[in-house]
Amino acid sequence: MTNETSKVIPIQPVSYSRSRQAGESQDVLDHIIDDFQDNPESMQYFYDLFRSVYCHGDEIKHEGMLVGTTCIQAPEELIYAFGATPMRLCNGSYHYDQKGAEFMPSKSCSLVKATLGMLNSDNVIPKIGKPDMIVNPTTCDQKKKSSSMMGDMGYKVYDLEFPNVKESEASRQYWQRSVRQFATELRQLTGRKLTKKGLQAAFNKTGRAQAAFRKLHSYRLLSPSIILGKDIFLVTNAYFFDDITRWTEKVEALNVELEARKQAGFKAVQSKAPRVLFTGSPPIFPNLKLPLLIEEAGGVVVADESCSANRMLYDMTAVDEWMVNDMVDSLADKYLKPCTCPIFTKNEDRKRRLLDLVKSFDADGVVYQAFSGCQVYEMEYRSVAEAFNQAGIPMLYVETDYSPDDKGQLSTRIEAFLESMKNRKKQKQRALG
Amino acid sequence: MNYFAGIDVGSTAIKVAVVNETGDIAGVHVTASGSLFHKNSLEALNMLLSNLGLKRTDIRYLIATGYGRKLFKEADDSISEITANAIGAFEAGKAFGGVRTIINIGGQDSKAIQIDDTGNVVNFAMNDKCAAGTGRFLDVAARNLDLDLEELGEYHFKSEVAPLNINSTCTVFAESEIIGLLANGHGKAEIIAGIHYSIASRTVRLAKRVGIEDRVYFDGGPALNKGLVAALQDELGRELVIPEHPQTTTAFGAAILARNEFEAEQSLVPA
Amino acid sequence: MTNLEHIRTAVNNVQFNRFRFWLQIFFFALLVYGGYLGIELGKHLPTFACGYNKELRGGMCFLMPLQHWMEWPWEKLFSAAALTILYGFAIFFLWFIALNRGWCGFACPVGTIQDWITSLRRWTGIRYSRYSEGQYKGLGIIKWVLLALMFLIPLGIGGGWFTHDLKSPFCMICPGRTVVPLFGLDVSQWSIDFSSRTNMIMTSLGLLVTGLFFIGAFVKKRFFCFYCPMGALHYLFSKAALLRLNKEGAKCTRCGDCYRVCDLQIKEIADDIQNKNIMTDDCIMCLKCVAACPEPGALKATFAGIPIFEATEAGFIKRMNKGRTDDK
Amino acid sequence: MNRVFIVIAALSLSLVTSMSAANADVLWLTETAPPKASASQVADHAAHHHAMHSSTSAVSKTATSDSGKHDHTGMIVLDETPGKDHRPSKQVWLRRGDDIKKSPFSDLDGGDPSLTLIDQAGKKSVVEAGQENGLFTLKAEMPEVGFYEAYLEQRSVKEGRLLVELPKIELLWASCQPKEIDEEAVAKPIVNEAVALELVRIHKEDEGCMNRIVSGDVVNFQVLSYGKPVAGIPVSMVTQEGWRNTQTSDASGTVAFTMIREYFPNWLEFKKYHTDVFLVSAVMEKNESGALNGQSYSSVRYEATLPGKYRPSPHDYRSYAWGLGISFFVIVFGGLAVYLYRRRRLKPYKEVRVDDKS
Repeated sequence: MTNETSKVIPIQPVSYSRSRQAGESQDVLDHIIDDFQDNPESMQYFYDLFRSVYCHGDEIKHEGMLVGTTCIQAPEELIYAFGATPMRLCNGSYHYDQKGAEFMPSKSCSLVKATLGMLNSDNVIPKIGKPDMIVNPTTCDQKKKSSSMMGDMGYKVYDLEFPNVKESEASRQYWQRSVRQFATELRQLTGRKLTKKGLQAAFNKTGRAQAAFRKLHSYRLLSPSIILGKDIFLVTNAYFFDDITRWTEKVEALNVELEARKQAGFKAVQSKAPRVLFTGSPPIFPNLKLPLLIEEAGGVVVADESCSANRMLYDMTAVDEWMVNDMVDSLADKYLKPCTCPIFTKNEDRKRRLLDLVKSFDADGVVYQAFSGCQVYEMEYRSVAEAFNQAGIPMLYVETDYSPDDKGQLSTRIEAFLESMKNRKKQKQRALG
Repeated sequence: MNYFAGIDVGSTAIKVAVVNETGDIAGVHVTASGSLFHKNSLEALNMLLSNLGLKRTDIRYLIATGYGRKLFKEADDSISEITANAIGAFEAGKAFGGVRTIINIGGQDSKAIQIDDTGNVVNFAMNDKCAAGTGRFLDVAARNLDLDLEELGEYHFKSEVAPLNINSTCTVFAESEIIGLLANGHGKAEIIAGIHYSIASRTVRLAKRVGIEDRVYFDGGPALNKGLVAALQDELGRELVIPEHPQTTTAFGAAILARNEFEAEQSLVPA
Repeated sequence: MTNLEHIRTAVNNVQFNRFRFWLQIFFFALLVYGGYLGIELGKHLPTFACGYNKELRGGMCFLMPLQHWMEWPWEKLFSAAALTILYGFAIFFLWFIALNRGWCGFACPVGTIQDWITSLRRWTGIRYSRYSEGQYKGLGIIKWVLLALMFLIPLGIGGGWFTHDLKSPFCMICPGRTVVPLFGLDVSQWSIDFSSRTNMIMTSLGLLVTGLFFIGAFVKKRFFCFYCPMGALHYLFSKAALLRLNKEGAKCTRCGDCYRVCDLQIKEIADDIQNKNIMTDDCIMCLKCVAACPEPGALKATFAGIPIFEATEAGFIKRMNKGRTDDK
Repeated sequence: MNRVFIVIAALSLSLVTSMSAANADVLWLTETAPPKASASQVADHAAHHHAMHSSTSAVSKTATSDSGKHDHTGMIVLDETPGKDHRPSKQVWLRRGDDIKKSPFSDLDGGDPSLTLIDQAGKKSVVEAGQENGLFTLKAEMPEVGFYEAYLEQRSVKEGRLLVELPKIELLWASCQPKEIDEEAVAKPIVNEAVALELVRIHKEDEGCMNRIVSGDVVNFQVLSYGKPVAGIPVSMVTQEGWRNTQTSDASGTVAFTMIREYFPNWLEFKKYHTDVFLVSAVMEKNESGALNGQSYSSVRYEATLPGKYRPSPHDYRSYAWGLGISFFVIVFGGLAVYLYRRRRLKPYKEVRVDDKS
């Protein structure tokens, strides 16, 4: 029996560029590029990169095996040393966030949900291919639990055991052992040996990238700012998937341009623009909602303390003896000791780092983003707020997620916050003058 | 004579305030937002001007605030309603011996603001996305109880028994909870009192986040609701300061700011 | 930029390990071969310029006269003759406050020899050892015990309780006695003295320690410094010294880079963010930590309050090859 | 090896003692105090002078500070700067007879004594002798570090022969403080050109203040008359244990003796600071005539003496084989232990154990 009106409708492939996530990225990118004046010319590479990867779904080439990382705690130097390429899987797409909700409770962290959603979709963006292995450092609960989910999706997942206390010597050694174990795992995966030469080359790669980042970081010390925070976030987000050497070269080019800007006395913002320190859950493209709102409202993000920028690239490794053994241990130390991730039991370091950043970057206030469901940031809010309160630094705590529907409300809050900072500044000047 | 205006384009109502050179209120006007709030805003402004017998050119500086502030291009400048509210409350509070803490319940949001002794915002908190504890909540409740919004205040005091507990924090769920309570034979008065206490306790929690100092200035449309005021005062355990036109404090603040900005600009022009 | 700033930048960007290597050679030549050139810095040096190195030495380790004085009969020790000791201490102190424990990190011949042994190990590609936290705490007491014995045994000799064969007890077990004279081609310390039980035991102990010294220094950086009673003695006076190691806790990220390179495994250098004066009893003031600190101004060496060597980002990047572009 | 050499040397030398010119009655100076009589002073002196060695040798309790600047025993001796509180001086006594163990302490014979003290710089001073318990004694003040020579000259006429007794002693004030030692001056012998016969020990080139003579050493003496070397003078040596040897000075006036080993204690009783005394004497006869105090003589006999001290050879108690052996053993087995420990130590930290007791 066939009914004339009933028929099977075959799946109609939609080209990626017409998909929802492409649209989402397109919107944000247009916003980043077109709604601001005087974007640095060297940023064009990054704009084009994101357009190509997120809007057109172009493939990214990589060398050797692909090792996905779900956290900055995975030592990428080791991955490079084995001739593989690391790629950070943390995702900022609202589209994937919604997709990932089928794995995680809806109240859980958008970032983890989006990452799962991305990994589970047929059309993984950024398109880098299927990772040969995913390294999942056991940091926060949600990342921990996503391990088996990723495994169920058919990925080879390696749980890199990460301690939750960093003060003790025992945890330091535990972590060193974890990292050594990881090296063994990578050896099995790649079938290559960890050599002094290879590791040193990897150190040079990341070291140079870090040096370039630090240079970029130092230009943000200038007041008035010569570069906006949204561009910095875009640059550091590109580090997730871009070829490291090319990325470094482009950042170095950007640094050259910034030096010229500095010499010319260029201003990217009004000289009275409130300087904001950004902290908390990481802004990951295309979810640059909050930094963009701040800068649209006339503020400027001058520094950040988040794992998508500063925390990822700032701390550098020191090695005393350039031998595999010492280099691996140093590496382990670098990924544990300076880390200010809120997953640790105590986090005096984060508070101190924040206060120091406010001081050295002459920030007028702090915006603290916590993804709803990102419990560790939510829980740490009180103590951080108290520290800032004592230091007389205003802080705005924003609990949000990837959905764009609270933009209106957020913009009111951010504007009010910026206005209060401006007033404060005026008052201070009056008191001084 | 120079006049200055502030317009607060809110989600439920548009408020306009005009002040003279000395910062005294010349007049206020409140109208519903409706769907065409740009048009309505202009109408509200013009209405007030004609009531006051002023021309559009008499308004030397106009500042917009509220959700629609950016879309109201006729304004000279815009400012967030939090700052405007703080300024307005600070100015209005002078008559009451000064205030440091402001609670504002609006149509869609509720805010608590702490200001310093010069009127600057020190700290503020806003409800998150959800509309629980806002004017909208009262709106929905009034509709469910077949009452006018204005009647809620009177009913509050008619209750003979203790206010009922309204547990739901979500407006939508609260609606069904109210229906359930009515079905169980509870009186409207105690339900209304319960609603007021529910909103009051949420608001107090918000206010505690910013810190409560001595007197609390309470504004926004729901401040006209005497029952809510009583509940809030009960929960706070503090003196409340309620201005004459609680709805227009924010617009008034914008107008004051307009006056200040104008003067600041004038002082920059060489004589 | 002023000239001073130029100099400061140059100093802060120095390839520190290389600089230190040459400075150590200079001091080694001065203290171990200085006698050739007629250099005589006296017998109050706060470093192991070993007296057993005969005529070659350019000065003498203070521990030698110190133990000798302590051996004086008590009636003499507690008489006006003790002014000699006070005078000696004063000279020692003056030498010491100039460099603080920089004497250990830069001047000490025994320290330098250990660094050379470490280089040898590094050249062979053998990894170094570290103490566990428990071992570190336990063994850290040894230097204080040695310091106490170094005073008590000679006092006991002076008091008539111990045989005179026990004289200069620390010198007898100090690897400096056996190792430093080797650089003057003098192997005479490498023998066992069978003339009495005490002598036999002490000389055997001395060579035992020498053996341990070589193994220890091979696998552990600055092995002996951890047990050195001279270091303990230094620490007692370090607060008065001119050369200081300072830390600005607020700038520290506790990244542990300094702990990483510390030859003596001093954890406080990375973890302590309260104290400005960060020197511990184990610190040899080699200033490697300052060279390995990426945070500008977090660690600095000051002389009489004037910063002379400071941690800088640029210096770190240069020293740690961070800006290298020659990979592939 | 060394011991064999010493024995052979001793044997060969004892064969040529025929022309012994030794006089059993020689007069010599010593730093050894007479036994009982002045014991208290000796003790006082020793304490004052700071006891340097635990040497219980009956011969020398007064330290001679000759244990070497950096002697090879690992003992470093640092003497203080001579100062007000610690005035260095040495006391010297006179003995007669060549049996070092038994010869009696004596006083001056009356004769015609003269006492001279010469310091390292050659400064001569005439000193007055003293007496203690009826015995001759001399307290020599030694303000500067270095060698001092004390000369006694005593003349008497017996049976028409003038006997000129010329005992001499070398005193040393030593210090380890390098700046205070003038090494060249130390190596240079002190010569008294005013005496008719003198025995001078030739210092070693690297002698310094802290060197000392040990068994097996070859010790050189020079026979001088008025500062000029004299050949053909018989010189004899007597050691503490009574070993004797006589040699005749050569053209440059020198004689050489190899110190024999005489100290053979059990191991545990061995004292490396055991000090023995030797006595060297030379006799020169001349046909000169004259008169002394009214007594005429037709010939003159000069008798010069010089005592010295020596100690056991370090080779008797030092072993390089053992020293190197121990350090080698430690390095090899310690290294192995470290290697094995590091290889087996896969657990990076100690397990925490909890049991009923804790």
